[in-house]
Amino acid sequence: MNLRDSAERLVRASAFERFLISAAALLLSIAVGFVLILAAGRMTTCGTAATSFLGVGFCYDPITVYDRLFLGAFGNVFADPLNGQFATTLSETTVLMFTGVAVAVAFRAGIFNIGTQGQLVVGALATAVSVLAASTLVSGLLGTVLLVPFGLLVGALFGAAYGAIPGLLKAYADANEVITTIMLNFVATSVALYLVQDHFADPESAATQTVPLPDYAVFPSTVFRPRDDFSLLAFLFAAAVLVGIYVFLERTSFGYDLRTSGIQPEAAEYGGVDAPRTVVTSMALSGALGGLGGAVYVLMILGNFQTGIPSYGFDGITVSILAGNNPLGVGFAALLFGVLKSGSIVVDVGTDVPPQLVGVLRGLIILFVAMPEFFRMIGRRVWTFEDDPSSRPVADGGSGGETDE
Amino acid sequence: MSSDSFGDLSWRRVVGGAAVLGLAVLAVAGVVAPESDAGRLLDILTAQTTLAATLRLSVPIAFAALGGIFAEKSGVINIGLEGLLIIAAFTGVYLTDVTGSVWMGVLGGVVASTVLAALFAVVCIEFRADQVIAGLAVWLIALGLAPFASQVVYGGPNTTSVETVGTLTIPLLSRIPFFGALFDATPFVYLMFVAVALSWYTINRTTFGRWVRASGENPKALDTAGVDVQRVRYAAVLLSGVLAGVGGAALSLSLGQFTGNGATMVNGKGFIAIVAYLFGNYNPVGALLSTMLFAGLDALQLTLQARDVFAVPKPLVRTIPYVTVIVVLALFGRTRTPEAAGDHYESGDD
Amino acid sequence: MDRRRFLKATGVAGIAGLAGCSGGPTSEGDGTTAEGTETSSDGESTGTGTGEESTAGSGQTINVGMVYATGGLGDGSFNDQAQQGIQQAAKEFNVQYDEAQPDSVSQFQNFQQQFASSTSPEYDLVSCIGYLQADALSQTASDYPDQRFMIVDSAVEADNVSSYVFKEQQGSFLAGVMAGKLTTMEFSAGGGSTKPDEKVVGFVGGEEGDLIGKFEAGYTAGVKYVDDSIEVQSTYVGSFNEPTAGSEAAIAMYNSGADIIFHASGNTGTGVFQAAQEKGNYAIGVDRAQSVTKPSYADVILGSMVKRVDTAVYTSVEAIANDSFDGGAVTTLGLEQDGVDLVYGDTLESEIPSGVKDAVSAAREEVVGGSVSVPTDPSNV
Amino acid sequence: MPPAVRLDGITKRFPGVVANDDVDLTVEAGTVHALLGENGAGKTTLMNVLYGLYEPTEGTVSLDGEAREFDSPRDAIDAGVGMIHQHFMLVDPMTVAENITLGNEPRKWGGLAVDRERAREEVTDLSGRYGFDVDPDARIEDVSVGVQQRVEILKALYRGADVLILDEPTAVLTPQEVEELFTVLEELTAQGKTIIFITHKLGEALEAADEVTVLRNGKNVGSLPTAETDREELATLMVGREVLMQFDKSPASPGETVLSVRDVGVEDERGVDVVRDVSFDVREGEVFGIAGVDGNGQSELVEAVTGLREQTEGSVSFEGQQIDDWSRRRRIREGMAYIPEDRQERGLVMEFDLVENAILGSQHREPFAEGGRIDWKRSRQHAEDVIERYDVRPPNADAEAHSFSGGNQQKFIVGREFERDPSLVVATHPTRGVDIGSTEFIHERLLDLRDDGRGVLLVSSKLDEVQGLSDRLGVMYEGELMDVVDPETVTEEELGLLMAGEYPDSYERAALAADASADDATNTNVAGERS
Repeated sequence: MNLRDSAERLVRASAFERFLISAAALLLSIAVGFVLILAAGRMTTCGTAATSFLGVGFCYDPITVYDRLFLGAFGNVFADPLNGQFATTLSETTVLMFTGVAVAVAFRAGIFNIGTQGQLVVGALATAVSVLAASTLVSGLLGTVLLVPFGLLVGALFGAAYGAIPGLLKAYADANEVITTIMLNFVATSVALYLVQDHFADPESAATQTVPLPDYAVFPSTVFRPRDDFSLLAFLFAAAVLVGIYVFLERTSFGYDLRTSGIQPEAAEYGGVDAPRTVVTSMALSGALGGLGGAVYVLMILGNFQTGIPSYGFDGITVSILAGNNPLGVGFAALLFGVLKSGSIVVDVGTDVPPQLVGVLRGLIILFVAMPEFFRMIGRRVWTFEDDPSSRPVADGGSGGETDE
Repeated sequence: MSSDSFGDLSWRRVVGGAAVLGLAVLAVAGVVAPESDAGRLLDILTAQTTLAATLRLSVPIAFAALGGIFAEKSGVINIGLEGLLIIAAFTGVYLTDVTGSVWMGVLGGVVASTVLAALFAVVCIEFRADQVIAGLAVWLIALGLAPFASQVVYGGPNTTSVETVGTLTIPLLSRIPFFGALFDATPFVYLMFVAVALSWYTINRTTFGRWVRASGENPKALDTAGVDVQRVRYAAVLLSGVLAGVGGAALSLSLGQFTGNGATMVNGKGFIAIVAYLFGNYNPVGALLSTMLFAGLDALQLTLQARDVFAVPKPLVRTIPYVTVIVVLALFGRTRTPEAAGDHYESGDD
Repeated sequence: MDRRRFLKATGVAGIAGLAGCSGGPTSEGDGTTAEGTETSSDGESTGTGTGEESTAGSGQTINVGMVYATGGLGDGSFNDQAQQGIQQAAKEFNVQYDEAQPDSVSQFQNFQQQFASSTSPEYDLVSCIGYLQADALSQTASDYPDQRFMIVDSAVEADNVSSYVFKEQQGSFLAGVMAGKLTTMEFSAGGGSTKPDEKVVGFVGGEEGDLIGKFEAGYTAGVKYVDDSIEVQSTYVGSFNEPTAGSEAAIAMYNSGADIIFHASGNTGTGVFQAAQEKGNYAIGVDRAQSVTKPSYADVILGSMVKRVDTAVYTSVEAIANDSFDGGAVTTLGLEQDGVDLVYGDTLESEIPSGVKDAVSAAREEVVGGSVSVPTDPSNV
Repeated sequence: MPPAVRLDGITKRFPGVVANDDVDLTVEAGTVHALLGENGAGKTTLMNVLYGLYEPTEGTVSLDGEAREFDSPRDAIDAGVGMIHQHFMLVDPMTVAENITLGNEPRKWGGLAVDRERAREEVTDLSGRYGFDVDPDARIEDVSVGVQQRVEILKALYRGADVLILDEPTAVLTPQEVEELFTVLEELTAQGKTIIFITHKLGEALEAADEVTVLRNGKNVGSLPTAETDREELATLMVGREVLMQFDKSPASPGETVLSVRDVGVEDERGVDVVRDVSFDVREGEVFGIAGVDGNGQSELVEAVTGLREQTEGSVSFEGQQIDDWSRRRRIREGMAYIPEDRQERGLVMEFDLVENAILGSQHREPFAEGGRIDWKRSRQHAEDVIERYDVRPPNADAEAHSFSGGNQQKFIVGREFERDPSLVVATHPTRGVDIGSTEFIHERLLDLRDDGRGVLLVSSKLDEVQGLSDRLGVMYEGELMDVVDPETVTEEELGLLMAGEYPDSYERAALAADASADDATNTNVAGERS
């Protein structure tokens, strides 16, 4: 067996190929970003060049930018594994794990849920309000033990309910979920604003927000410092949810139904899957995960609900795409985007390159991930793979009882 | 499909009828009691200024929707319209700033949007990318790139103010009650009507339009008829870039500024455009009408707030357009998407 | 004016452990306005507890970290006004500043910490612009007791935070008085005119909230103070960054009889000016003297309710320079302190009848004197 | 005169497959030439080469004695070659005239606009010239399959085709429509056109063609004038051995009624009645066949029985229970196996491997699932059992379904469904696209099940198959069950007429009449329950 054979077999293994493509997409977008930074560095003016290539001076130094972006997100992790920037990275990752897997579940069921943002907002608000109300009943350690799971449950329930709406509309009224979820995002934001302002406002604050939750009612900041708004517990919970969803999809009957209706609805129907009900339940599950993301955002990062929730829901779409909608892959993709989000702050502070660059990188990564054929082509150029007849569907006619139908 | 039984349809008709009836009741009540909420609402609904606002708000959405129609009719779902609007909105202002000419700005916006659409086309057609994901990528790239460029050039996500395009008023005609708004508007509004008419004509009466339709319905039929499907699709996607480019430039140049914070000044208009053309069943005229329905509701909610009609909290009034879209979609949700939309096609595929 | 931001020393490693890894020439950019100031790679701290750790820098450079409100620079009002303050300070003192533009609430804390924990340079002051930063800051301030902060628009109770709050309602009250007076008379100047037969004025807000509520409340009270029968229309666009919607909201009001609109909506206000120009009516700016900062609309901007965020920023930097940082204090800036005020439009000032100006002055006296108490909640007007 | 078409040494290789191997073919102008061969013999590939869709790996194409190289169908069209594919290349929402002129639209206004008037006139002229009767303004989606085929022919003629290739043109037609088609072909050759038609039906080749070329495994195994050959010779050439469809069938011993269909009506997606008032019974130990031209409501009827489509009228009983409100899942659970018409859309999840596909339909049932958890070990075991017993090749349970050939996919589905221990098997076109060996195997298994006392409902458009296997045979036309006949005694002509919706002269609806009395009794019952 020669090297080419083994390389070829590795590339054919789909999970591995998926990983290779994602990695290649990341590298390629970094390369494009590199050029972009240099170009931007020529468009702006500065006293002295930050870097120069081939005798041309540039105002921005891409190497510094990437250094800040990727390493900055980890802080000085070896000297101080609990440093604040690393905590921020992980806390962003935690929320993205929820929104990413929320989108992934819907995707796997063949539904394009763009409404995770709205579901997250609804879950977050419901969590903040209900935990606040319940926090008068218990306190102390018992309060934490009871209130945090309660808050998560409420967030999940409300998210599920809000996710079920477009599910119902799709299943029983044939309404395109892309449209309804986009609309429902706007509605969620506006209604949350109204509710907070008119009914749940914190009278002490000028911000449109609810009264802060007592310390015992939020995620305890296990191991990490309280000020960093990160809880290892929440992170572990998120990881457990990812594994749970993976097991659910791969090992359970309903997971089988969901996946089947996602890739081949006709076959699912044939196999006894109730298509409309699967649509509704999948959307409810996706919404519940989005709602959980909102609950974690409230219970770990913010400590209350405030209007102007960051776009975790939309980021979830990109996370899920990068992960190939695989719940376990979502973990890694969430970490990458967590690094990008946290790193962009370091870039903003530590360099003069506009942090929106990270947004461009994100778009490029998704663009490249969307075109696996491009990388396969390059791969074929590099290895000049021979086509392996056994692994290819027969094109037309020929052996094996196939017909030209 | 088993979920769509006959019962659903008749239920839809009943609710749809009820909505029409409700409007009729409102009209009667409005006429009988002009000082009531109903009366004031009717007053606002029939005001020339409401139509004028509707038209202005329609421009970017309608252009993007026209672009979306061409792309999707040809079989390429272009969910990146939002991104095309964003990039055109920024470039429009930037080039106006640099050249001092608004029309150069419009041209610049169109070019930028078309270049981005070309990238999208190559990725989808050449490299068989998933169209929806690639479209999202186009949106994300523009969402990052425009504010990035603004930061580099203007030091902030918002650009400076530049010259704007004024209104063109047609004497006399502009005095017609209500419809006068059609003759007292910016050049973009007129351009919008021209574009809608031309698009309709192109799709339904020209050879190119036929090829576009065939390419989205049955690309193989077109291929076997000897027309290069990929070229038709390239042309259609580029055209969607041109049209969305006009829309984006019109958006920022009616105002003279590009604002790039958060969702940028485009703020979902590209997605609304998708809603509009789906609603309008891929018909340019239908798309314009549904755009105007949405824009009209948007204009209405602003006026309702100011005039304090119905004592509903303001954030809730703002949801009117969105809720309406959901309700209408639920009632008349069925749209017939082109058979091959979203599918990659390569000649010789069997 | 050169709006571009400039490179600082690339040797600066904001993050521990990464120093010296950049490959570019050891060039050092310089601050926009701190002419000739060579930036050293080490910040100088004055009188903080960490002083002994910092090496003796070259001169008394004051390092300031600016954390702007979401909305970012170029908003033509709030953030730009804050930036004007730091630029002013940089002109007069040896100041080096860095700017950060968060785009969501959850980022504030991180940005504050970034500046607070930075050792090279060590920031002498972290300026937090906007009330949304208050919660984050109360946390950050207690985590970094040696770091000095200032916050605009909210009071944070901590010894190392100097808070600046404004009585926006007072300035808005004057704007209301001017609008109320003008809408009832025949007035024509610059690019617009009033409709004397219609007693309607308007208010356009950005996103609903207590802060913008203060503008609306003061403005409405001012209008009603002139004539209780004047109708005040009010619309919230729902965003500080939707000029198109701002324009439509304003046009709707002008069409229904309003002739003067006061906006408190950041960038959305650009649309209001645009509408005023188009409809031949007037607008009142906010936060900055917008007839100056947006000169293309000067012919319809009657005046602006300025909020001296720049003063707040400048004063706090000045305090650092003079070693008189007033930690724990809450500075309230109202009409009396010139923290808010109504400034007339550049172009239109001379045209505004003296009767109106007198009424505004009189109202100003009454507010300062306390005989008029301006409400802060629009539902209490 | 040089031959109209001449193919010399055409070889076409696909990765791993040689579809055409050194094929020569000569077709004289003004003749009808049949290209005969089994499914997968390479007929379509060869014609796609002639039509410019494929570039030959080796070999040359000449028209009228002139060598040609086609890069695309456009080149072939320009050279006067037209092809009518098995799946029509028509744009459904467009009109007849729009489809015919697609790609060659008459233009006006400097080429900007389509001259729709002229297009319509030209199409009317053209269809008149060849005696076709088509409405240029009808939408394709609204006209019958026969008309669609004529539109395809017109499309080719419109583009100046002198050589017409028809790919299995009779597959979707009634016997009467087939006759009409052959008349059309005669008319065309009389006017100087050259026709090549692809078929695997010996009779048609002999009836309609002047000359026959037989392909086997991609090779030309003989070109013969039809006057000088006969069925036996052609059949031997085709399969390499003599095969006649023969069924080694013991007499049926029917037992209890398993499935009872009463007055069933079904609508399609557009709300059109596609099945009307259909009643029949399937008993234990018998094969009840339904014959008919594709698209006469058989698919919808079967979908209603298996729970994939709601019926709008009537009722269905299974093992004595009325099952109208049973879900698809429940029907599977209670012992209804179903070999669907379209294996790649319904029968298998193409991206799943066979282990996952083995439990499609059983994913909620023991022993494969317990408490909502799937037991993948058992599923694998099951997949491997099916692969072994039904000779699925290659025997790799971990390969994804799409990597198997059609025949092997079908064998896997058949195996999975048969192994459910069903009391009723519903099989639609169970051997469509399957090679001879597998077809025989599937037929045997179906009969085994019958002999084992299961009921079989068999739908097939292959007349020999459905006639040979069935114990009773229903014929459907336009959504109605024309009659139930005895497959042993009914003549081919009678069947043909029934399939075309006509009753033969002096025909007695004996079989149906016999059933009718029983039907009436049940009908009253059902009606009574409903009221």
